[in-house]
Amino acid sequence: MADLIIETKRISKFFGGLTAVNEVDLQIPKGSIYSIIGPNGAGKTTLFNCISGFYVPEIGDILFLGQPIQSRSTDYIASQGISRTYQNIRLFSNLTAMENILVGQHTNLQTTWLDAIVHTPRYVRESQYSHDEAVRLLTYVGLKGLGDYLACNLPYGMQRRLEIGRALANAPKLLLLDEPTAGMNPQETVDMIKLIRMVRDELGISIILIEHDMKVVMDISDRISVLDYGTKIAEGSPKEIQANERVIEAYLGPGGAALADKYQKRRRKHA
Amino acid sequence: MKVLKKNDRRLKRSSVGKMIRNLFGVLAVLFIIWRLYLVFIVQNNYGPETWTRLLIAGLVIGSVYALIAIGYTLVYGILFMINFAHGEVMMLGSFAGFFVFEATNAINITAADGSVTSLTNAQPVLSIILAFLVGMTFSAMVGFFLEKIAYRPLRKAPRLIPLISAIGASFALQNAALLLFSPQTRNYTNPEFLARGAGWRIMINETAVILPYTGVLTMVLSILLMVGLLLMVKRTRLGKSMRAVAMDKDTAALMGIDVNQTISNTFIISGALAGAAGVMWGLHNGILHYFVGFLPGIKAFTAAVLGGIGNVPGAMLGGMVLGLLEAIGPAALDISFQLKDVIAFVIMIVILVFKPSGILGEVLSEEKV
Amino acid sequence: MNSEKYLRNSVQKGFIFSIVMIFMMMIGFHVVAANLTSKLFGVQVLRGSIPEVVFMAYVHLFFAFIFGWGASDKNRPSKQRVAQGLVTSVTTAAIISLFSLLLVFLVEAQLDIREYLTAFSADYMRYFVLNLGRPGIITLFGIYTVTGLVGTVTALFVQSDRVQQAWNRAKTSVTLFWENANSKMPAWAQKYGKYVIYGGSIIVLLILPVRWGSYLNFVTSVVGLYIIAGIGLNIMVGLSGQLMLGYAAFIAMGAYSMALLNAPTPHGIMLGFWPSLLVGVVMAMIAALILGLPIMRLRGDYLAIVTLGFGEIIRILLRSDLLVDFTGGPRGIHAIQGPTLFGRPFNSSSDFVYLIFFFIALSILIYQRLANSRTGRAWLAINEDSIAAQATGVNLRGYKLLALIIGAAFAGLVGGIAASRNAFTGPNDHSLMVSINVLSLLIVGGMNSIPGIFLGAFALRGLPEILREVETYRQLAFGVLLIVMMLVRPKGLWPSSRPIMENIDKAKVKKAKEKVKKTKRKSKDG
Amino acid sequence: MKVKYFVVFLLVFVLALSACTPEAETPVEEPPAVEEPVAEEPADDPCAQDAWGCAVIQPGQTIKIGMSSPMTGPYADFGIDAQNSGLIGVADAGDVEGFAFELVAEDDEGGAEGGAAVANKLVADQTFVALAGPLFSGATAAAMPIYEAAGIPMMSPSATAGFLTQEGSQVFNRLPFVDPIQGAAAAEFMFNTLGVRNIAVLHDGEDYGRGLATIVRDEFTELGGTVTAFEGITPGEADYTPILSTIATQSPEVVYFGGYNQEGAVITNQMKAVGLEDAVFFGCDGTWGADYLSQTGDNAEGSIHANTRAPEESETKAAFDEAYLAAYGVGPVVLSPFSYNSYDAVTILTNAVKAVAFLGEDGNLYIPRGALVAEVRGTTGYVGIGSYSCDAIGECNTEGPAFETVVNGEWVVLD
Repeated sequence: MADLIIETKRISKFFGGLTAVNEVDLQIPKGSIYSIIGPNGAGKTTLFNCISGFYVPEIGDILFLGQPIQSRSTDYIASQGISRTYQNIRLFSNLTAMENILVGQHTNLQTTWLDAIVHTPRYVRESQYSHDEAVRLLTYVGLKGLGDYLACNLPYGMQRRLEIGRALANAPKLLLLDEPTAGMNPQETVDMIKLIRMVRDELGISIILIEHDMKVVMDISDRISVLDYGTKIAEGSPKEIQANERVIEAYLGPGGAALADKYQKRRRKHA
Repeated sequence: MKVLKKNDRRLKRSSVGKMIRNLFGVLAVLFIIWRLYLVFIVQNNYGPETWTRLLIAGLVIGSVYALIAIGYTLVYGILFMINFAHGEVMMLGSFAGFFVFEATNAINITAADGSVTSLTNAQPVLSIILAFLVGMTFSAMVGFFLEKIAYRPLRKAPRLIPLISAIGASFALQNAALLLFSPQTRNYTNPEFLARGAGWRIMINETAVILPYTGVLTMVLSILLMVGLLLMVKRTRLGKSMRAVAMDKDTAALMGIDVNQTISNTFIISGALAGAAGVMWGLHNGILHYFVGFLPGIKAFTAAVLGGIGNVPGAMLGGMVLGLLEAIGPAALDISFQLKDVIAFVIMIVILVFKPSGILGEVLSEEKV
Repeated sequence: MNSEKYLRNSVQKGFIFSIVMIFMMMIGFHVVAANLTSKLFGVQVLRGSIPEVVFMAYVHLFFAFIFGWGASDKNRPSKQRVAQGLVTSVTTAAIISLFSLLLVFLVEAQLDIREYLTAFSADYMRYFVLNLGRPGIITLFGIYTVTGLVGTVTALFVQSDRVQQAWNRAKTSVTLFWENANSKMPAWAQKYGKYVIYGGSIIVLLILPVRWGSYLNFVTSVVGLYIIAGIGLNIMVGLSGQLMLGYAAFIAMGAYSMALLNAPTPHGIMLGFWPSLLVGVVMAMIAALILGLPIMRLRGDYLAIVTLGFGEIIRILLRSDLLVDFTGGPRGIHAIQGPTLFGRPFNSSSDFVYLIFFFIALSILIYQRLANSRTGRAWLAINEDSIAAQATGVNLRGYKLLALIIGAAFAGLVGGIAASRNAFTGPNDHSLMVSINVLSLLIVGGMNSIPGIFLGAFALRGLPEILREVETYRQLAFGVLLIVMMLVRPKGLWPSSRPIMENIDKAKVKKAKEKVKKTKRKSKDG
Repeated sequence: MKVKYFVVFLLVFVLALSACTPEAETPVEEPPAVEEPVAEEPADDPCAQDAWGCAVIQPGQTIKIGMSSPMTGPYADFGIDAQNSGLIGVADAGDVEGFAFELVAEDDEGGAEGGAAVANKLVADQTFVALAGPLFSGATAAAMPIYEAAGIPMMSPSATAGFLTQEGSQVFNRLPFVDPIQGAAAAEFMFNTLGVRNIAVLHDGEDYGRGLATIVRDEFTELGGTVTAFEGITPGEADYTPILSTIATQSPEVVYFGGYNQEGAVITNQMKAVGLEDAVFFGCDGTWGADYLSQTGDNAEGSIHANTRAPEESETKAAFDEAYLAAYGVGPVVLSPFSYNSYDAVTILTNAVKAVAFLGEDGNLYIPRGALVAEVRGTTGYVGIGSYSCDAIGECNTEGPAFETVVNGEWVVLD
């Protein structure tokens, strides 16, 4: 068990009569890049919201490093080391990029408002440290020199990177990425994949990924889970998932497997 | 990257908040029960006739609040702004009605038997209808121009900006009325059959309780107006476009709805309702001066929030609840009448603490992630 | 088609101008305007009396000129603009003449309608048509048409390309000269120049309160107290984004702590200024805590109305029979003692100005340090997006509460000082209007910007004092100015800007900028 | 860079402020430049002996009589009425040695902050010699020390709070009878003359009304009567039936109200509807006035109010009534009950100025401030609309009120 970064035990979340997440079990090993895919409305983002504490699942437990976190507040969960990004970017848009990162460091810093007013030595030391760290992080996500831009003035791809930077500022153990490449052009996507790999390899942060771009998913995932109507319908390595008929049916409807086959053939012919 | 030491001191803070909230609520409810027990069981000072009187007063003032509150709520529903000047719109409507009655009073009509009466008394229904029409039209116009001049250019601005503009408009309208009409207190001259203080006498406990005509008129008329408004919002094209604009302006515009026109219409409607409330105010209470809109304005805003701002039935309910609280609250809880606003505000706070979106307000989805 | 439209607009404008004019006449503003004009010409007029008729003519000319100036659209060809000016002027003139006709009729028929419209005295109506009677109508028509046209033509000339270019050239040469002078200054001057300016301004600020009279000291200290209050409220509204309409309640906490502890009646505790001030600050903070705990779930306008209710509750309680023995009731508490510093009592009006200057400086220091700390950024994050802030580990309730408490501390400070300086406090000093004024100054000046708060406090409190000249019109003028300021500068007089933090040199900024541009272009193409 | 602009702005602001009121350049604490001409004058010169020195009015300047009253906000009618009356007073005063009077009415919003602001503004003007006001006690309390320091005699037409004259102020005087006198008289009148034993006491929660009501309650209880209810109302509202309904259950014979005419009128109108048909409305000098009559109509019949003992229908009063109506289109005492007091206050002040002012050899008018203060305090046997004599602490009306009732829409003095 010790090598699991996070584990969900049969968690369910209902909205009125709708079952958004239905008894989902996930076991995610430390240091892995784990993808969750599924058609629109499959409950992927709801699952993320349960993990990060926005929603409390009605049934089931979420264990982060063996500790139950399912009924804890969002900020507590964040302080434990889970960071996330959002499907539609949620930066603090009227703050500068630098400030966004500094806010991200929130749980890592200890000085209080009294320290700030008095400028205690502790505060001075810490603010110098956090400043240096923030500049380092900006460089890390490729935004060097853009720190004084308002977040809303940055181009889309950079906003995505900044959001990841903000999430990393927390020094997380687990990073939840909600469609990090949505709306990006091919070049930006490639850069993003590089960044995600780098985060895992260099910083040793486990990553859970929601993604619609199958190329990305198949490219970087260690393991993949597939959700459909809130239920996990498959789990496995990218290869296994590609071959799984239920998955293809979930995406393309009944008989989808045959359809996909035909399509693949035709494409080969054209090529 | 070096991982700093984690902060493990945070325990279940949210539950502490919940505990405090519940404690607060239980204390409030216990206090109310205790006072009610004292008043109704121990002291029992007031007979049913007194309670009936209080109820009547509460219903009348509540229905005026409700009408004004609807104006706040309509505008809020569409623009998400507090139209702080709404009370002043009501005051101006009241003045317009006052001038109508002054005019009809000045016109003398000689009846067939040679007696001379003023037009107000010769044609009371006509003059009342005229007063309402003029009052509503004038208020509607004020509302329309207010939006056009002070709010429309600010539609894209952050939400506090139109609020300040509205506060400015409130100042300006109030003082314009002060300078135009002088600070003198005016009196509505009602038609004789609607004289203030006159009414049906109901015998309760061998005491006559007067159900004033003007009060009944106020209640009935405001309920009619409110029902009419509800039907309009639900049924008509205009109502539908109002709801559409309230949901999403851009999409509504794409669907071919003239957003500007709809917003103007909303202000016209809310102004007209305020004007009606103003004339009722004048008919029932009689007195009128430039400052008369300020207090009802604040109260109606409170009522709108209490009922769930943006929600039309909520505004009606909120207005009624506030009116009744003000009238009955002090007597029922045996607290000085000086503190009736304190009672109303405290109960409002208690309600909002437990229903953060008002009595009928939709629960704003906490997380729209 | 097009031509019809722009002329129709002009007719509309004419209507609006004349309605403005008639409204001003109906509230009796023209006498005040003529009065001010006569003062401008150095002719003193007794208050409440009507100045010479020539000044009325000046007022008419002035307004006609302004109307003409504003009559035409800037971006139309000049011929159309002249036509617009003509149409607007004639419309305005015609309507005003019609109105004057009515006035003349009223005067001649000796009808007194002051019962309803208080300004319509016969003298004033005659005065409006320049004491000329019926011929005055024609004169007014002439004035408005001709002067309006002159106004349009003047506007045309001033806004013409040539004049604008000349103006721009002049502006650039001035800035160039300034920069040149700057760069030619010796190195030490460039380096220490700003300290010289700071030092100079501090010295000026230190000398002035002694030099100017008690009235200006009074205005300055009122403005100063509002600045501190604005800074405090900014922590609540500007930083943490909680709309607070009951700020006066916290001010009342400070004021009443000062009053109850440091006045001979009703309790005669006489604790002294400084301890009382401290108690006031702490009381305000406790009040904020008590208010904040149950209502942290509320947002936006619900929070606003609850805080408004809280402010009213405090005010009503302060004046109620319930607490009359404790708070002095509606009478308030007077003879509150002033501070002593090192045994020296504060007795001149300038002493308080120094005290307030000191506290302004302290407030700014605290505010700046908070705003640029972890705490301040957490507040801003809550303000921007509370959900995302929470997910980055910000304890929402804790920080919102903290903002309320710290903001309230400033209010307690303001209340304490104000009570001591006025030597009086009463429930009516803490009405809803105070809360609204502080909020307005914040937004008028520009949120999260210290210079903005200065400007706002001056505009909100200093301006009405200066507007005393126009007496009863000042609240109206104030309301109109509030609207106009919001329309013209919705971000405030001095909008805030984010601090530069990455501290990179200029070349790198340039490079980065290009990069941003490139990416933006790319994503546009894609 | 921005900071630099900001500093520049601050300087401009400071300069603008100093430019706005050039008169204020000389601090008022130190006696103005009067000293020098004084030195040349003989030793018995009043200016040199005067504690506050002289006000020097140069030819072309006017003698400024100040007024401090709420002219905006909920009590604007009081301030505007006082200004209107004061203007007539100033016009009637004529001139002194060719120097005209001018009324400078300032808006104090009725509160302490405004009262102090107005005081500071006014005393900065060298030609300002006396103040008719402030109207409200709150503003008076805050402003008194400022006028005291500058040696400005005050004559308030309406500030009635008892403590104002109790603190040894040299400059403060007032025309209205004070609350203790009126309250005691009203209680006595109710108990002995009307012979009632049960009364309900209401007040508007303001300084004036509450203070008066408290005194009436205490005095009436002392006389042996019963006060069935003592309640405050919220001023500015239009519906007081709830509170009246609860009071009616005790069936008091008299409803005493301490407050102003607007609320008084509403209460009078609504008493009939809630079971207080038989109770008498008993008001105070705040509810007395033409406005009350026009708002209550028939309901006012039989109600009792307090008013200054006026010389009945004097010539001055008739002339004032006429002038007021002609100038403002409405009669006096419509906007507020204090029209007559405001006129008298201004007239007393101008009379005092006339008594002490003297023309210097240089053509300037000298008004010794200390002498003026003493002259106002020493007012005896003034007869204007009312008749006043001030006592040692500045109470100019110690006679007590006359009680008047309404008969057929007219005020009739009761004995």
